[in-house]
Amino acid sequence: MTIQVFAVLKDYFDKEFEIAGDLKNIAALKQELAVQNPQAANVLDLCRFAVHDEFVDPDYPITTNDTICIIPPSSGG
Amino acid sequence: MTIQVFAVLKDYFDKEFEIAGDLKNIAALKQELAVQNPQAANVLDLCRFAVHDEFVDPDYPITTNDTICIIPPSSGG
Amino acid sequence: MIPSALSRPAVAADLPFLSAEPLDLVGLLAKSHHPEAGAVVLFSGEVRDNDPQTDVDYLEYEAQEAMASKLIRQILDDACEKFPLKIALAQHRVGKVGISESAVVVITASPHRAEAYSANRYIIDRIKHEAPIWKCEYFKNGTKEWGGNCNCQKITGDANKHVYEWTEDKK
Amino acid sequence: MIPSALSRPAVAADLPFLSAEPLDLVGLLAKSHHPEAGAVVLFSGEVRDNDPQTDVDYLEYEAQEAMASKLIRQILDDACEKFPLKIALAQHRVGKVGISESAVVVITASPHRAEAYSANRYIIDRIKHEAPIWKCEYFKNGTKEWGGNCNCQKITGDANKHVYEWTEDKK
Repeated sequence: MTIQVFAVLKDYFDKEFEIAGDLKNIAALKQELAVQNPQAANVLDLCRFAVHDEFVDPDYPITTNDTICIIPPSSGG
Repeated sequence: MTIQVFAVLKDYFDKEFEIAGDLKNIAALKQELAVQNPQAANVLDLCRFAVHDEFVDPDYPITTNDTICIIPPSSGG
Repeated sequence: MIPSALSRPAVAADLPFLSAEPLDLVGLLAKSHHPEAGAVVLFSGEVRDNDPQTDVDYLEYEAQEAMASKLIRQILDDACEKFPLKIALAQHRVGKVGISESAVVVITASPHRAEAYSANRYIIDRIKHEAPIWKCEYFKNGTKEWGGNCNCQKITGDANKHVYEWTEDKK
Repeated sequence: MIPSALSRPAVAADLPFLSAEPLDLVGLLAKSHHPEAGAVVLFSGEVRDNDPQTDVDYLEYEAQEAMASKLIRQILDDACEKFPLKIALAQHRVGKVGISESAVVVITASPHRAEAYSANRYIIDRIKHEAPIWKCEYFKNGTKEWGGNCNCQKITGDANKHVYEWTEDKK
């Protein structure tokens, strides 16, 4: 699946990258990313996840064809 | 003394006029105007009076050389 | 014309507080930026045409000009005392004003947005209640009516005591 | 471009909600008059240079553009449900933004001024808290820092629960 990250997450991950493996839902993806990059774990805890430009819950099932956006807390304006 | 009136008061008085007589203070002036034009009495009750562009109290003494402005409630904006 | 290095913010000393010409909203807004102000709020009070009874043709504003100008300056000074403003300006129209034209403009700029909004309402509420400026509505049927925006003394019993909306913000 | 004869007010359907170009405040304001709106309020969020620690050189805004645009449209729709607005528009800058430039503009117009102010704060507060838009401050000393305006979940414990200033107006 394709992961897109934004803002401060780009200090920890490439802006867009592929991730393989048997990740059944958003919670599993988040755990995998925190294992790959432990320094990002605190930031990931504050983020929300979106699939097809809609926010999804941790138990949302994901497939290898999905593009998943990781959305930090807003700081616009 | 010279009297200047504004806004709705112009429906009852000339915009600027002279008034003669022994009027010792603002309260006396107001009473005299209400006698001259009884229909204006209610409106005059809502107004404030100013001399030299400063609001003054009913007991403020006035002289024949003064110019007195009669100021209805604001309705700007 | 960005005001800089002033201990007190610019109260637009070179801007007349009353204007017989159309208010230059965009010109005033274009000048109302300040490097220390993160928030700019502009209010424009405009002439509506939907009076419930009869259609308004145009409005005419009359002022006791010397007193109105002095009071608007005082209100801006007071606003600068109460709120951390970098810019505070206000201008009220006098004379004939058409539908959708601006009758009064207030611009405030401050580091954060809460104060810019609160100060803006503080200024416009006081101008509308206190400034010796009067509105006369001229209707399409030929009649006219002097406005009575400020009826506060009916509530407070005192021509000097006004009921302000902006106080709601201050809790 | 005065919106007329619409049952719902114009939410500036032809205005992109995000812009990589400088925001045209004066152009937007010039169009934001409506014969039934007696009050127009414009808010501009601008880049300050007085960070307490180090001087800001410029800012850069990044957005998840599809989601941010959709959310801003939703916020404007919600504002039109809650408040009797004749005009509601908002536009947020993306990319590099210099000192005193506008990063976000919100314009509201309504029959009376209380709603124009309240709706304006409602819209900007929700945009700042909810829109997937991020600010990065670039300082003159070469460092950078991603902004953290919305820390509401530290207070509410829920990324979907925000603490809004505009609710203060609603008592």
